[in-house]
Amino acid sequence: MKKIVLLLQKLSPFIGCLIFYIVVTVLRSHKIINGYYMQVLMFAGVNVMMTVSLNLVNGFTGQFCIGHAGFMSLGAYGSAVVTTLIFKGSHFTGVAQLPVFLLSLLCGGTVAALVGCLIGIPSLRLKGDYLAIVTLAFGEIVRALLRLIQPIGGARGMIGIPNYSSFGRILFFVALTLWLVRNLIYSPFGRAFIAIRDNEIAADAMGINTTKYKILSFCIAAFIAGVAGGLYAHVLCFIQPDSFGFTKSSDFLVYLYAGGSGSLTGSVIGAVLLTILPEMLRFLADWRLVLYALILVAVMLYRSEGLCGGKEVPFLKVKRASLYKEPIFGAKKNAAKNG
Amino acid sequence: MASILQFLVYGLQLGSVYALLALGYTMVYGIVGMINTAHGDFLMIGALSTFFIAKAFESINADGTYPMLIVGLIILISMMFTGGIAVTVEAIAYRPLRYKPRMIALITAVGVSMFLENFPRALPFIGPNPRPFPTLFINRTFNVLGASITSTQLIMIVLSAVTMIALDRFVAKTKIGGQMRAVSMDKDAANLMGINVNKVISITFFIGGALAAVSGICYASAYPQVEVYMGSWLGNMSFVAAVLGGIGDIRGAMLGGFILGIAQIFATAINSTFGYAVGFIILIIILLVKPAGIMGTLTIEKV
Amino acid sequence: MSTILEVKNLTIKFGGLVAVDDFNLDLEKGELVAVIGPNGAGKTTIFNMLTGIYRPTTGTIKLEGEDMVGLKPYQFAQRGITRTFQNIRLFANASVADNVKMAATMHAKDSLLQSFLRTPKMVENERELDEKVMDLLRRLNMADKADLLAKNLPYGDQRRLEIARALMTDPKILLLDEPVAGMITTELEEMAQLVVKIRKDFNVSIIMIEHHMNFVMPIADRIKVLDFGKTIAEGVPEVVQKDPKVIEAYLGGALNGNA
Amino acid sequence: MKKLLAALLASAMVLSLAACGSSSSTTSTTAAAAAATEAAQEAAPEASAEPAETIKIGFAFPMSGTAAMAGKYSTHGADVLKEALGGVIEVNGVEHPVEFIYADTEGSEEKTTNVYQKLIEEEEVIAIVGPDASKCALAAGPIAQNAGCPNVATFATNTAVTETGNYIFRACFIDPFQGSVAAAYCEEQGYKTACIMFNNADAYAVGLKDAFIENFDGEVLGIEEYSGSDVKDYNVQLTKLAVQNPDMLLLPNLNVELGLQIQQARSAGLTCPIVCGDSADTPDVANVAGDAIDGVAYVSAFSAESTAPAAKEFVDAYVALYPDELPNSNAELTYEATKMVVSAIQNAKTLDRDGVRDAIEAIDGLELPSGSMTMDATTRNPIKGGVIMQYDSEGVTHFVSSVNP
Repeated sequence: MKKIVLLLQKLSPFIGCLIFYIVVTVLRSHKIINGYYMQVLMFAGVNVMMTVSLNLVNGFTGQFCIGHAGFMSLGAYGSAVVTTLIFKGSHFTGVAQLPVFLLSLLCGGTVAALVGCLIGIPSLRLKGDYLAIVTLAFGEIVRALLRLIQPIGGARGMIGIPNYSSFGRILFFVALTLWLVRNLIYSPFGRAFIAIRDNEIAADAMGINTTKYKILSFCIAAFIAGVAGGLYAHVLCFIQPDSFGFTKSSDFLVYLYAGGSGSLTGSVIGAVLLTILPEMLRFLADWRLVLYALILVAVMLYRSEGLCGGKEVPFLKVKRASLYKEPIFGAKKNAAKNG
Repeated sequence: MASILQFLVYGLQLGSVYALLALGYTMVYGIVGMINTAHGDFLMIGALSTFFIAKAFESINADGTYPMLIVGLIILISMMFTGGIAVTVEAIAYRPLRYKPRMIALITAVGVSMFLENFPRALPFIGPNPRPFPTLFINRTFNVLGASITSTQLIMIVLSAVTMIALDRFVAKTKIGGQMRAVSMDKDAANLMGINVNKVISITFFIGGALAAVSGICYASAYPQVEVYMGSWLGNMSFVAAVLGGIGDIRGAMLGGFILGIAQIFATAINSTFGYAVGFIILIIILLVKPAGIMGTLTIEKV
Repeated sequence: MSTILEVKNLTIKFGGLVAVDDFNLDLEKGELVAVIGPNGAGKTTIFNMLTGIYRPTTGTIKLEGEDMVGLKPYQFAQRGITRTFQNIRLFANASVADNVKMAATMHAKDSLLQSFLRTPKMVENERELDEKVMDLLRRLNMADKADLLAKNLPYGDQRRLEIARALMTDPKILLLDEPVAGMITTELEEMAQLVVKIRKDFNVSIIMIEHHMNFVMPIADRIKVLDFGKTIAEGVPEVVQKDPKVIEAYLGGALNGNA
Repeated sequence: MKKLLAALLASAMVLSLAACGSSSSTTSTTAAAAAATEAAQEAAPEASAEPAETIKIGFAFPMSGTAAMAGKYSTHGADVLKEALGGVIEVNGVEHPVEFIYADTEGSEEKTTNVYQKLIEEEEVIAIVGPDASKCALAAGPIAQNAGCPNVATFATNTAVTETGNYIFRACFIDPFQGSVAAAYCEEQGYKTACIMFNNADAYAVGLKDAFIENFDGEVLGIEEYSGSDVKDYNVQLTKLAVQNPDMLLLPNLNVELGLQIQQARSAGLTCPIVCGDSADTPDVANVAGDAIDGVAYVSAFSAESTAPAAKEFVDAYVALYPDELPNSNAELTYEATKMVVSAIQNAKTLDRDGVRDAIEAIDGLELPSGSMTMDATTRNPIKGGVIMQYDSEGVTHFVSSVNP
């Protein structure tokens, strides 16, 4: 019994997303929710991934990245190139589709991660606002260069991207992201990130190679953002460089801090609620964004630690290992092997 | 040679807009410690209010130009108005967050910025249309060594330099300037010393807003078009300029603004295709060489 | 006994100011040396050089024969010199247990992939680490506070947590920067016992900065006295205490007061 | 605290689901449409025993964001027709109430896809008019295509827009046509050399520029670029072009940028004629450019001084509704697109999306402000001639010539 509870706890992001998926699918099959809500939920899913990855850099490692959409654009283009240009003309159906899609997401993520490492390097020398400006400049440079590359459409954008991202697939990647990032946060790597955030000098003095971990944090965040960008490209079926400007980056900052930085729950709540909110305000026509802005300011004034106040829901937490009364799955076996 | 000089004039023109806006940005940052992303929108409010105030004075407008006195009055009213908006914004949206992490204030500022842009846009009598900005300054063109420079450009460049010096002296010499420096160092200690911190910060925002109005008027005189979204990107660029110069440093903001403006113009002049990207590459290089900005000194945390 | 740390002619200049002038120290294995001196004498600066935060202008630092000058702070820690901070530098938003665990980062065996997947092996490592941490906290009488946030601890406990965290790196040499600063008399006694215990149990050499003569005298093997960056006296506590130069420069001033 | 959080999370879920549930009355869209058709057909002979089915037309425009001006004019253009219809469309003698549903795209592709889903799935519109930008049309087009909802884009000039599928039409020129009109006009005027300054971040500008270069027989002396409409300093580019001393300057850019560009071009010493795309057909451009607007020519489909009844009717109705402004190209194209949809609804064999689609494709000789329009059934682009218009010193436009390359 206890083992089952532990297993559930271990895989909670997947279980949560699975339940959500089943609920949505049932509602959808009964026509209670329509394609419009599916579309919004898909963007919400992409935004959750973006916000969680930004959280890794800004919330957990204490760096200050304001050009996150740049990584997203690299991922979007990277994966779209694979599905649209390399496997051109053969829009895969059925079984062949998934591997191609996964490959493309991997490519998108890798491109973004490589550049993410590159951007991590200035973070060795620059702190706070100065680093922020470099990430902003980076986002603009990426955008400017994408406009000039003709094979991927230049300013006119890339058309004919196959519609490979489905709600289920996006939800799976959201679950995967939450699971991986949660695991990472409760590992030596995550602790190193948090140590750097809380006190860089002390972290350094305790033997943590701050340089290495900061770059790593940028790299992982960029990879996730790249995958999210790939999913985004395959929802929208059309991408163009100007979609990934500073406005987009600042959207993710808003989701992150309105939800509560340093908390995965906050990222999920912030991204989902604030993606849905402008859609819910559509009845206001011209005054929609005015009210959205007022709500945002009000949220920050009345819950300035973010909607979930930097806390974590229990199922996104990992308890201290020794609090478990008995060894976790397979641990005994392993321990025996080591012995 | 003449064209290089001409480009320099353009660079100074663009740079002076950045510089004027960055001055207010950096002052607010230096004293309150927050990144006020809505600062660019104060510029828009300054320009837009000037448009409407000038319209109200239209009857005095003889043969397309306003008398000097009226121009002064228009600018003054616009500065007061924008300053007032800035003070109101601070009192409502920023003051309750003063002791919270600065990222919180930043996000609030994003919301404020969105409000300041969308509210006038939704108002039927303002709306999204671009409007021609009235001619406030006499426009004459001078020829200097083959390069032409207009009186508007001269006014802008001189104005930004004068404002920078005035602001620098103001903060360094006056009583209220001294209080500002005290507040910037330690709000609590300043409070204990009998300084009314709220008042000092209000004044800071008022000056910041008024400066934004001046830069808005300059910008709109040089590029005579006003619309509700004109400030958002300029605000970002002036933040970049302020950081480039060393954020919190008044002289640095000025220098950062001019360097950014000139760099962008020359990058465009050399190759307009890559100009935009090159401007940012120059920025990154400068920051890697001077990690605390041009005028900023790297503060080493005491261990 | 063998020399573990060899510091020779350590000098650092900030601009024209010589903050530390020709500091020498041969630290024996298991020895406890105290560095005392009035404020501004350059004591913390020495620690900063011994942990790589500052690079000395001239001089050498040799840990078991290896030259350490030019290494980064984390490399000092990885090679076995760790410190506590005078102005407490805990990871404030992490729990007590996590604070200690963070110091074990460099010993972590898990790869990135293992951490991402939280493999059974990784979980087992975590459990071992957790037990090690709890054991350490128990020895420092902090086990019951393991899940509190560091920033919510009382002052004395924060100091002890700093020591616990430093010990978690498995140091050969522990540098204690004013471990009893701001503590009341009853706590002094406790801390003195703790330092003695640590030295014995963890088999470390200790260099300690402290103003508090009452605290230093009974437990230090040797004392070095600094004034204006220069070493003015050195020796066993009893000798140093009677040195006229020391009394003039230091004891005469600071000891009259609280220190 | 944990309970509070759980409650918060739960309420968030409920909130989002409740929002989703608000449309619980909807049934399958095609089924509904089919049912509606049957109902309409049966009801027709008995002459409205029940109130006729409401027809909804969806509109997707940027009402906020930097393109908000286009959205404003577009809604005004649609309003003119709405006013003219008086709330009803007569189909086969039955008066159906008609509803225009405006939705804000913010000028973003992502939001446009949301808007399309909302209009198609939730509002169950019979057709969508808009959006005004190619990028939005390209992203949202597949949604309309897959749902089988006819879509008439207003200002989406990129050739690829209607290639999405047989449900996607447009009311405007395509880039290549406009480019060739501009090129033909320039040759007609005897311009031998040209310079171009364009926005390399904008698809419309890039498209027009490419089409012009392809069709222009003279020599292009210099091309200068800028990125985005954020910074409005074009002095450097224009100064460099002025040195080339060309016969003409092409500015294929967005209307929010053109006013300043024309002004700066004149003060940078470019005295040559200036030619623009149809985006220049906006009173605000003349307004901002001031005296510099004199002589600026642009490609258009529509002339406000046209004496054709359809054109006069439109302009009069527009000015009557919005006394403070004149219609621009956004307003005019939206009016035309809406008119196409409305006429298709009236002529549709069956009153459903497919019927409307077929009727749009079959449009032949529809009288629109820009003249008689026929839909090219293969490309789903309108077949209409281009005209060249010119501003005079007062900022009033005049017809120059009709060009059909």
